[in-house]
Amino acid sequence: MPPPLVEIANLTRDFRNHRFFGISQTTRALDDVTLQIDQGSIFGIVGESGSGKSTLARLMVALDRPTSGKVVFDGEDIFSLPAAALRHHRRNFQMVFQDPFGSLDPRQKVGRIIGEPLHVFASQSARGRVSERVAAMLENVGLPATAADLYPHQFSGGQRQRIAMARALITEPKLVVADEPVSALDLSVQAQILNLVLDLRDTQGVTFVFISHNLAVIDCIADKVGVMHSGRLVEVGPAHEVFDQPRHPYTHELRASALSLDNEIGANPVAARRRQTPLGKLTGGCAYYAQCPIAVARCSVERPQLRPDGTGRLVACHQVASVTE
Amino acid sequence: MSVRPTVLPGDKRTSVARSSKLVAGLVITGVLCAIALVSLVWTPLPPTKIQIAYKLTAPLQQGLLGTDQLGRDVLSMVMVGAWNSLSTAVAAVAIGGSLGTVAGLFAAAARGTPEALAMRACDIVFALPPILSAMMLGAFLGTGRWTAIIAIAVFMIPVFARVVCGAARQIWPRDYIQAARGAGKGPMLISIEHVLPNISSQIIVQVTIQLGLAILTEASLSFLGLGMPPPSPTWGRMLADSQTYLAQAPWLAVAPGLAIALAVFGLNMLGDGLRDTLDPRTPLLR
Amino acid sequence: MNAPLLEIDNLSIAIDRPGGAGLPLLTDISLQLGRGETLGIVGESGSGKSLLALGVIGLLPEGIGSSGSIRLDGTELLPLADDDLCKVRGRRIGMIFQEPMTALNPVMKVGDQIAEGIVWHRGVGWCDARRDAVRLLDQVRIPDAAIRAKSYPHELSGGQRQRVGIAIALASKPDLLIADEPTTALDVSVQKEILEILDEHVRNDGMALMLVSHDLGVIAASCRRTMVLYAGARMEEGLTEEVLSDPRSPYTRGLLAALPQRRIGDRRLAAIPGNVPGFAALPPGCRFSDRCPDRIERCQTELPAWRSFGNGRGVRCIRAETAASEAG
Amino acid sequence: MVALLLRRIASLILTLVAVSVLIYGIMDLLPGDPAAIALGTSAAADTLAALRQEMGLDQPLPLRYVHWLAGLFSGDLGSSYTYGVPVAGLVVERLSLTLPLAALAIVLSVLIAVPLGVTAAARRNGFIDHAASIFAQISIAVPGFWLGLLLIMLFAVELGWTPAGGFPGWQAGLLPCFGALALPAVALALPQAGVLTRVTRAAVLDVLSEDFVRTARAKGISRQVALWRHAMPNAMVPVITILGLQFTFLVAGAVLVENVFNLPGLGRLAYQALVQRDIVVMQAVILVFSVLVIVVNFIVELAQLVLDPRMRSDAA
Repeated sequence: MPPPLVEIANLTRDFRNHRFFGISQTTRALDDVTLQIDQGSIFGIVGESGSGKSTLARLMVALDRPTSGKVVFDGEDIFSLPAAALRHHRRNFQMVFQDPFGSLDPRQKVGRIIGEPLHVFASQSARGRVSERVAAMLENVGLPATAADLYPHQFSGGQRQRIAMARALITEPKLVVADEPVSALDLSVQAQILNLVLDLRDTQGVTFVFISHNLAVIDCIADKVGVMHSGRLVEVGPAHEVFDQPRHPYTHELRASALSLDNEIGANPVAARRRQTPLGKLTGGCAYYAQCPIAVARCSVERPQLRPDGTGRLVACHQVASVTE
Repeated sequence: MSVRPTVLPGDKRTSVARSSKLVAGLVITGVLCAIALVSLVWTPLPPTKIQIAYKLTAPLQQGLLGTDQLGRDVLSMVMVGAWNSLSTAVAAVAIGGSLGTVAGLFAAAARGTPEALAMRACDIVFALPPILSAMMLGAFLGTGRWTAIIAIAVFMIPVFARVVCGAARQIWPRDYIQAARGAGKGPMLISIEHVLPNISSQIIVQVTIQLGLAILTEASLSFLGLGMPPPSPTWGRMLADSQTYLAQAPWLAVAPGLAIALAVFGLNMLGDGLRDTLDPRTPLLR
Repeated sequence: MNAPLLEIDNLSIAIDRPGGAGLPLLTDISLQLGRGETLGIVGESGSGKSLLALGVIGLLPEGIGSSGSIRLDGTELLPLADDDLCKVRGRRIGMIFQEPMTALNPVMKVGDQIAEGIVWHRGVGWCDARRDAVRLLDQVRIPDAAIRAKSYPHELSGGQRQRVGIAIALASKPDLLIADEPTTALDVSVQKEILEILDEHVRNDGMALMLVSHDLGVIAASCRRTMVLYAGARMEEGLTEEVLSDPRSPYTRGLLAALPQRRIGDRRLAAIPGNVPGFAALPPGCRFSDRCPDRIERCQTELPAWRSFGNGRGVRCIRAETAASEAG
Repeated sequence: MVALLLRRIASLILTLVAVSVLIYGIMDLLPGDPAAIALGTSAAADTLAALRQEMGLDQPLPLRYVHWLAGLFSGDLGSSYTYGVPVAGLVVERLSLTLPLAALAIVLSVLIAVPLGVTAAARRNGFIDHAASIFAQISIAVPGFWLGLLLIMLFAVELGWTPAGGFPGWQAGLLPCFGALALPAVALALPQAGVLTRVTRAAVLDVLSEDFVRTARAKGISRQVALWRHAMPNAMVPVITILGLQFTFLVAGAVLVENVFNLPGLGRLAYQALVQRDIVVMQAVILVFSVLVIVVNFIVELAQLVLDPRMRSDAA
């Protein structure tokens, strides 16, 4: 078995809001995340707002620096690289953003946008062929080569997301991290982009990390999935298994709240569940404690670690762990 | 989906108002610039030519705008004043604007403490009205065109730094900036290639508005005797001189004042028109 | 049978243009909604679904006008002056908006924002109204309602703010509740509870609900009937169950097929080709004709008429007409 | 809340100190010897040395600054060469004219601008909107000191209703004093009113397009009530911010207008000090003006805290 493409170890990111005077507060956006991503796979990350999934995405492509922990990409610890080496390394991992209207510079033509990474990464001799490579890449993502001479505002949301995909792929990266790439798109266009991701994985052999709040999307596209809650990974495993038989109570809740076409409101109300407003930051203990239906006293003081549950899955829950012990 | 159309086709009334502002601004400013340039090679009479015999003659009896207490031709003086006023304003805005823009871009790119410090510094310089800093400078450097230019430019730096920093801060979190970072570009290159083009409309608008303000300030300074030294005429000094003859020769107070007001008015209209055309975000009312 | 609570006939919404016809955003909408009924309006961006909601309550943006007929309990709403509409809004029709972050006044306590409508419509004092507001907050399941009523919006989470939005809409017990994408900005775990709260009030108070959403799951979960809009025109209408299980419009079929779902093997999703058209660049003929897999030549030349099958079921498709006439 | 206030006050003090250093530093570092400037070019060397010692110019800069600052706290701003009196008394006397003048101008500009701006926004593209826009454009373009000249020409020279300038002093009674301040206040206020009208209109328009105004309207609230109860409190935040920023220009305007109307205020004092090369007075006047600007902006910050609860919670 080949080694994993990305190995994330104990990754933590704190955000401190700086003040000119006085005390600064710290928010932990990402909390001790350890994760491996296999070559050629589509790894889905699912979670709600504030779960830290976007922070994780930005760290994976080194758009941000962690407070502690490391990201080993293809055998190299990217945050210990000197600045110039990291810059050169960036060609191997690229990102696709959520908002198709904010991720393309409105003042530049599409050809220049897609070619931008080449201007930094390509050698002097290869630069002459930038326009050819841009044209080829446009074709790859299903747009005509003439699109290069237009401005982003002349395209619809789905087309812009194709352009963003082309920009990410032009350096022939090994990894593309896509942060909610279909959330801003209409349903009828969403499927086109999901198919494009699948095609690109198959034809170019790119590894994808695909982030979404939508379980159905992840279920549709991902091989493996990581479920995030409050900056932590709570469950990792093959996508279909995780969604068919969630082991962590939070995954269970997500699964239960997703509305499919045969759901009916009022059939099994959520109201009965214990619900409290989160009381600030819990110091120890499980972050899901306050909402968890199966919590015990131990959960409020001891933080559950992510560990194998014996069925090839990783779960961070005392109650689940105790089943297998 | 929220209903917030930004620009709707057929919203004719506003688009006419927009372009009419722009046209008015362009025409007034253009005429002013033309007059200033013409004055370099031709004026009806030399602006410094003293003709005591014709002193304080009403408009149309001697020259288009009459003569002053020394019999100088007011029209010629207003024309040369246009050049003096415009050139000072342009120089001051060019210096202050470019320094301020660089400072603002830098502050927005650096974030954190450098940004906070830069903005604090702006607050402090901002607390000194340009007239007072010109007085301070004038007391030591002596009065003259450069005193006025430097005093105005010093005031322009924080103005531009703030506007540019504020606008650039809105751009920095955008995803296309993140994408450029992902493409391996550093903050300098990003500031020049992505941030600057995307805030250029705000800067252009600010330049026109600040040009108007600089003309006003220049006039104020020369009104107080802190501008260009005599005999070269300035609008401000012409007004200061007219104070003595308000009863006998009111036209002396009217012509230069009107010139200042028109110049500022034209530049403001131009700024408004540019703002409306360059970034048409005017929301529709519910 | 009683007259329906809300009756819309041939409603068009268009951008006003000086001289001549406006630029249409939404055309030929007719629907009926009885007390206690739930109707889902589903569509993608540019379908005009939010405009329809705003049109009913008379809050279209300036420069956008409507024509046709909207009757509430037999009263025509469109010709009413704003002052008279003010007596309808809030009291007879309540509305919930999409963005809980911006829909509340940031400098006013949430309790006061709920009480405001009560004071306005019932003429009670602010004290009594504030007590009512606390009761309403409790009804929308906000814990410690009495304390929360004194909070400012920024002190609440997105889900809580949306509950406040619901409380505002429910304050005067309206007959008709319009919810415009009430859960789109919220997390899934909160979404279900918000829909439950809505459902509870519709059931208990006999309110009619018009729920606008782009999400078929939300509509399926909370609405008995559904209308599908595309590019400013209705494409299909009927009982939600029937529309979803037996779609007659190729557009509805395409939407259902495009729903992300688990793939078997290497299969791809059945995507609808092309892009959602803007209102200014509609294809000639049927609005879906440029993307429709079943189109025939006639689809690109004439706009198909609305065809009603009775029992509230209807569709706009030439093929459906021919299929029906061949069968009959 | 308390922590936030303390932080703002600390920031205020730091800004004040920085400004005092700046002013003292510039005055000191600029080329030219204050003693030589005061005495003129023909002064004898020993007279110069004596004056330098008297002025403390032979001490090192930081020490002189500390002395000066210590003097400030005991109300000692030094004494004027030309008037031969303590500067502090002079400044206070002049402030008694300039402060009421500035206050009058602010009140006047707010009274004109806010109703005009709000009405213009509420009836967008209506007659009042167009009139307000023309008024704003013109009054921004017209320099205050020229407006002063025109007002003198009209009301003093032609009509003879008001004096052409000068100030009777507060002991002459309120009425003549306000009579003397009326025209200068108008000349100061009008350009400010133009700016404020535009800002008010834009702010109200911005807020009116916010979702929460629509929410209020969906409750059944009338247009008028939505405007005053929901839009106005939110629109006032940017308006008072601009009011604070514009104070700098008001000060600059005061220097000119006081000269036009020959009013013995702080602005006139600054001009006289310049003409007479009275460095100590200049330093004091500029310092007082700057402190005024800073304090006014501090008050504006406090007003924002009162108006906007989001800014208050910043401390929590």
